[in-house]
This record gives sequence, C-alpha cells and structure tokens, in this order.
Amino acid sequence: MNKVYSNADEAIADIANGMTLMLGGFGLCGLPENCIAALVKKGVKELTCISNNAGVDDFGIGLMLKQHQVKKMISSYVGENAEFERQLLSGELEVELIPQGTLATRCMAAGYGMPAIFTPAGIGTEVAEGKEVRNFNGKDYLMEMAFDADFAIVKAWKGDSMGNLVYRSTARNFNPVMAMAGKITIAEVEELVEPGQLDPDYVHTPGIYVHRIFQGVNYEKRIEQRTVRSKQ
Amino acid sequence: MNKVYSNADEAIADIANGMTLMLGGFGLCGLPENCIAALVKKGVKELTCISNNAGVDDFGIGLMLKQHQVKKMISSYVGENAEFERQLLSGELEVELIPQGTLATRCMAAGYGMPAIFTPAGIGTEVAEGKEVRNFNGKDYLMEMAFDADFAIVKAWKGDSMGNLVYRSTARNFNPVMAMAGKITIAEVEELVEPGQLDPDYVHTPGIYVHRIFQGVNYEKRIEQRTVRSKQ
Amino acid sequence: MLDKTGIAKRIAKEIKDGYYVNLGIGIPTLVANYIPQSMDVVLQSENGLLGMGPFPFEGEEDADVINAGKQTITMLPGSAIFDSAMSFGMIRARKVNLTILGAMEVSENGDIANWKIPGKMVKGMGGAMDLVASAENIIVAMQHVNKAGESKLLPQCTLPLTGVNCVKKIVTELAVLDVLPGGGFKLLERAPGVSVEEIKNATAGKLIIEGEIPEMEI
Amino acid sequence: MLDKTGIAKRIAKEIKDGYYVNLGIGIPTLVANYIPQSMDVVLQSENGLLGMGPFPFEGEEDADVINAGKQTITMLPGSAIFDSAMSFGMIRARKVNLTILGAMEVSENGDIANWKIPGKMVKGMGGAMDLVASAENIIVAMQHVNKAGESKLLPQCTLPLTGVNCVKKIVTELAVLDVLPGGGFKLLERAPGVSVEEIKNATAGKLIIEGEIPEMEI
Repeated sequence: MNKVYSNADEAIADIANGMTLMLGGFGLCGLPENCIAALVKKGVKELTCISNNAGVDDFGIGLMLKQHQVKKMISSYVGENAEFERQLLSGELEVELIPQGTLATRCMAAGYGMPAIFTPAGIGTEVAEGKEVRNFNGKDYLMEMAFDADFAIVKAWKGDSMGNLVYRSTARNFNPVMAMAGKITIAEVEELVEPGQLDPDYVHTPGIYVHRIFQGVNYEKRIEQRTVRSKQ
Repeated sequence: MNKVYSNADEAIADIANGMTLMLGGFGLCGLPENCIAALVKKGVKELTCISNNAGVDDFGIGLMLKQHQVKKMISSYVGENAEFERQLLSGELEVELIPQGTLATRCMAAGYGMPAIFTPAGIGTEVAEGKEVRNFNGKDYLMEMAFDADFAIVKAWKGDSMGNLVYRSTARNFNPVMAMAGKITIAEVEELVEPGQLDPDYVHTPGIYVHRIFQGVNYEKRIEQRTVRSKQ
Repeated sequence: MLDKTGIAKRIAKEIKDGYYVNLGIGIPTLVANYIPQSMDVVLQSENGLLGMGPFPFEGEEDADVINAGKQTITMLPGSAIFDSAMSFGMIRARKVNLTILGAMEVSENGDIANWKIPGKMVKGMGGAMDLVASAENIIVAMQHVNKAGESKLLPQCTLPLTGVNCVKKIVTELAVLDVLPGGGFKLLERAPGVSVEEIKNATAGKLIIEGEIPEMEI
Repeated sequence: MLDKTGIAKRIAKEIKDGYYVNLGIGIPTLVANYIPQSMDVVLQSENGLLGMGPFPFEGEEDADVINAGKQTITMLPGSAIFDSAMSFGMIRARKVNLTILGAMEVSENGDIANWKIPGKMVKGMGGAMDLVASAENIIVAMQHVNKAGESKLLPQCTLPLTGVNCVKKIVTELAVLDVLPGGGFKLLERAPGVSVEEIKNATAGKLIIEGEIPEMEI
C-alpha cells in the first residue's frame, strides 16, 4: 500500500483529457493549489470540474479556465471571475449551477454509496426542470443523483502515509465530502506525517478514501476578502 | 440558551409513555448509562426504542426490558439477551430487525433533513417486504425512510455547555448519528467543560444538534467480551 | 426611512435568545452587530462553522478562517467546524432557527428571487436555494424598490425563482411586513417618518392594511 | 480435512497487499492471524474503526475500544475512528475490498443465509445484510455440512436470506469453490487428504468439476 507520491505532477500524471474532476475548497480557502498548478502545467483539457466556485481570474480554477482547460463547470457560485463570465456568455464554457447543499450532498452520496438523495432545494425553480419531484409528509423534494467523478482532488492540513486526513478550520468545507467521492482521490497536505502521529479520534477523512497523498509546497493561501476591525 | 441540566432525572423528566427514543451505543460500548438508569427509575412505559442492540439481561436497555418498559425495539442485533428472547417469543415485545447500516443511515437521514435514503441492504430478503425497490445503474436499492424520534439519548466523552460533543474511540458508534436525529437530543458526558475548551476542529457533534447536556456519574463502562492476549 | 443600518437594527429585534441564525451577504451581515450582548445567539456560516465572531483585528487574519461571503472572520469560544454536507444537513433538518437574506424580488405568496438576472447576471445561487427551501423562519432584508424605482414586492416574481412560498417576513427601508400564508403583504410597522400612503405606492403586490399601523421602534 | 485454523489460513491467501478487509465473527476473525506481516492490510470493524489490531494484553483492555463482535481489541498506528453511518457508507461505496463472513447456507447462485432460523434463532442480521449487498468480493468461511450432516451448499437456500447473488468464493474444511456468475459451485481445490468424491457427497448444489482438482497449499 504505497499511497505517497513525491509531488503534484506525479500524483496527477494519469489525469487525461475529458475526465471529470472534483476540486475541494470554498472560494480560495482550502484549495488544492499544488494540484491545480500541476494541471495547468500539464495542460490537460476538456475537463468537467465539480467545485463550489470557479476561483478568481488569477488563482484557483480561474488559472485552468484561462488556459481553456475546462469544458464544463458544475458549481454553486461563480461570481468572482470575469474570464469565467466571458467564456460563459460567449458559449465557450458550459456551466451547470446547482444549490450548494445539493452539490455537497451529491458528493456525500457518492462517498456513502447512495445513488440518489432527496432535497427540497430548488423545488419550484429552474433547478427542478427535468428532475423527479417526490412528496414526503406533505413537502416536495427533488431527487438528485450522486456524482460520478474520475478523480477527487482535495487539500488537507495534515495527512499520514495511510491517507488519513485532518483539515484546519473552514478550509475543511467541501474537501471531506469530495475526498469520499472520487473513484481515485488525491490529497495534498501541508504536513505529511507517519502513521500514528494523527489521533484516530480526530481523523476527518479515514485513509480508506484516499488513494494518493503528497506533501504540498509553497502554499499561498490567498485571502479573497480581507476584512478586519481596528484595535481600539 | 441554557442547555445544562444537573442530572439524568432532570434531563429525561418530560419523556412520557408511548414515546419513541433513540439510544446510542454499540453493545455495551458508549451507552447512555445514566439516562437508562433514570428511565428505569422513572418507570416510563410503552416506549419504542431505536438502538443497535438491546443490552444484556442486567445492563443497558436490558434493564428497561426487564421492567417491561419497552413496547417495541428497532435494532440490528439482539442476540445477547435472554429476557429479550423470552418476551419476543411470548409476544410481549414487538421487534423490528433491520440492517445495521440501514439503522445508522436512517438516523443520519433524519439529522440531515433527508426524508428517505437508498440502500441495497436487504434486497431480495424479508427486509425488503412492502418496501419500494428502485433500480439505479443496474443495481436494486430499497428506499428506507428517515427515523422520527421524540428523543435521542447519547453518551459522549466530553461536551461543553453549548452542546458540542466529542466521543472517545469506538464508543462513538451510533452516538453522533442519533445525536443529529432526535427532535430533542439529550447528551450525557463523562466530562462537561466550558465553551472554548474543545477544539472547534475536533468537535464531532456540533452543539446545534444537542438540546440538553449533563455531566454523568458513576460510569460502569462494562465490557461485554473481555478478550486479551498474554504478554510473552 | 431607514438606512441599511436601520434595517439591520430592526431585524435584530426578531432574534430570540438561544437562536441559531444564518445571515446572508449584504445587509443581513450587519445584523450581527445589533444582537444584544445579553443574548446567546450562535451564527451559522454555511461554509462550515457555528459560532462566527467579528472580523479579526488587523494582522490577525487567517486564510483558513472565512465566512460564506469569503470574508476573514474569527471564531467565538464554543465554535464548531464541519464539512459542507453537514452544514446543509443541519439547514435542511431545520436546526437553524432563523435565516436572514437579501432579495431582488418577493411575491405576495412568499416566493423569492435573488440569484439570477437572465442575460445579465449569472453568479449562481450558492446556498440560497437550500436555505429558503428548508428554513422555517425566513426574513428578507431589502430595499422596497429597485434602482429604477420599481417595487420589489410583487404579485408575482418576474426573475427566476430561488424558492417558493417561503418568505415569512420582510424588512425594508419603509416597512415591516408579514407574508400571509394565504397570500398578501400584511403591513405591520412603518419606518420612522414614512406614511402608509408611501408604502402603498411602493408596493405592487397585494398590501393588507388593518387598523392603525404603528411606527417601528428601533 | 481442515480445522478452523486451516480454513482461516487458506482464506488469508486471498488477501492482497493494500486491501481493506472486513472480517465477520467466528472463523473469519481468525484470518487476521495469518495475514503475512509483509503486507499492508487494514482491517475494518463496522462499529467504526479502520486499523484494528490484536487483542490487548491482559490489564490493558479499554471498554471504549471494541470490535463488531464486542471483543476488546487494540488499534494500530494509522487507525481512524468514525461513526456508524460513515462505516456503512464506506462499505456501501465499495471502499472495503474484501468481506469474509460465515454462513448457514449458500446457494449455487450465490445467495447466502446466515441470520435467522425461524422459530428458533432470532438474533438479527447486524451488519451482514449491508456487507453482502455491497461488497464486490465476498468469501464465505464455513463448514461444508451442518451438525445434522446436511450440505450447506445448496441448489437454493431454505433459511431466510441475508443477500442474493453475492457470494463469490467459499472455503470449507473440504474445499475451495467459486460461485460462478451463471450459477454453480466450481471446485477449485481440495483440502489435504480429501477426495473429489467426498466433496461431491457433501455438496447438494450443482458442483462443477473440470480437469484435475489440485490439493490446496496452505
């Protein structure tokens, strides 16, 4: 069981044109920066990307959009990226916008082996078009299908060589549910440790879900909206 | 927001005859011992109990069975309790046996606001009788409904006064999924601490799910199958 | 007439001790500043946090600690972090007591539109559809009329919907209104110095006025 | 003929490096003792643990650390604890590579019965129905015949089913057999000293014998 890779290039080497990828992160927080950089470098194309956001123009998935590597985005909110909007309006980019909770739960469904889930999100809206509606106890729910992704690419704070992961603060976000959901899951971590160094009670993603892991480098961890108060 | 109760008697005071309770634990591990003792003392009857097991003759839910407080058990495995078997065969006790994963996932469904889930467990068996079968990608699944429990009663290792809970080792088991699932959730803990003393990254059950919490006393933590190896 | 702060202050009065509250982006975010210190209120941020605190002091920002608006924030004692699935799980299971969010339009039967202007703005719904589909108690914070001077309280929404039959209460710069279960905006309070007539003129949907309408206290 | 230890040893040979394995109660539990030290194999216990280790030394038992058989155990470095929903989530999502469990009956189309004897034994299915419904790779460890001398490898199960069309391989005291996708028990290996004739006599379901049947190596 050797899950440890030396870097992002190695870990993503077999990601091919046309594949479906899940990418963890919320905004620019908890992004798999190293893997995104490696995907840009590799120049793999025609990707379908499932990720809550589409990055900004010069960071995150925005970097892949700029290189026209993305055929389709499945996201809940994409409002921070001008290049994205341009590609969308020009028809270069296909976009499926879905509710954030639906996005998260369709990942979880995949990780939990559940083919579909029910959610009221989107009932009565264009999100419901073409989907099965079902009433339970007087309330309507949409049946939403589990995602099917070739690779899930996540970022964790710490991980061990068996693939166990621990996230830090709100950089957790979509990472654990995507980590469970990939046919192959790649995790990049700020600190790679030996088995036994993570407390089993506080592992967020058990190693069984993680196929490849590597110690990331040069994390920028960019802040999207720096908001502060002054000391009084 | 005062969630802190002084003891089990207070925390369960309004549990009434005929109610449906979820009780955490796996075998005798991670059992809400204090609440069970208080329920026995209170003598509340006609209960429906959702719990993976039914305890043993003189511990756990077995104590409630002995007092004929349970009308119906919903469990996955009840093989350790002679009194249970007697009541079942004599017709005094109604029993619904369901797969363990189905039990856990029906709890989670309730906690996640999902009215139903799909699982292949039980397809082609008597568990499937009367249930909707649905085929996804060539595989059959049963539609199983979220549980609806008046109270969930769980045991954690540590908790704070805001209801945040941390479990220890395999005493976690069903406790977190049940904690999410009760209309009212009561948590007993080995150690009750102040807000800020639990690391937010390692809270297993966020306080929003927990309505009442108290510091338990005199934990017996009985071992069901003591198995050891000798030092060589 | 109220400014944004006034709207936030008035909404803060709807919050009860012990509430778990989700605040949307914009005016709703301001509400946090006016929750009485004496109350135990926990703010949920749908990116995975309960116990959101104020912005950090300068120099203390942490890129890993943000809210759903991607702003740097702090966490209060007793916070808990969780993943996105659990976050929307607790929303869907109605563990969050109150949701406050902005809107472009609200209809007299409680429909809300706030995520898309066809051909113009396509940012996405984020968590709004989940929130409005599940929350028991939804208050909309918005301007009564849009920049073109058209009412945002309509018989029917004209923009793509975010959710149906879900808004319970609206607080604008002019008024506080309930959306009645049977339909219609029931006028509850006038903003200081605003007449019932002004509110009538600014409301395109069915406005229900019964008896004397008090001026709101902030 | 094999004893229980022999059956466990033979099954251990089916385990590959890097496997995540769920071991049922009884003979399957013994399999853990015969996994080569050189292999990285992680044992899953469905009560919520990956990385199950051997029984604790006397005096070191911890009531909070048990396996699905409620036995006190230890955890190896790199273990992870999770709740019951996630445990069966990873089983359902086929992250567990191999499931080894006991049976009362197996049919020639791979049905298995191991949880109930009507009117006699009603202990419940525990996690068995989840495991057999989801696992890609299921090996049954059992005696070839029951205490009454009747075959447990049948054309059809007579007891209430645990799962259908799921068993891939069976290891008994007499033989190793594959359950073919089209139905039938294909004899792969004989236990030391056991003749094909003995296996034939002990197998009520359709037995497929092709060519020379080797004696198993343990």
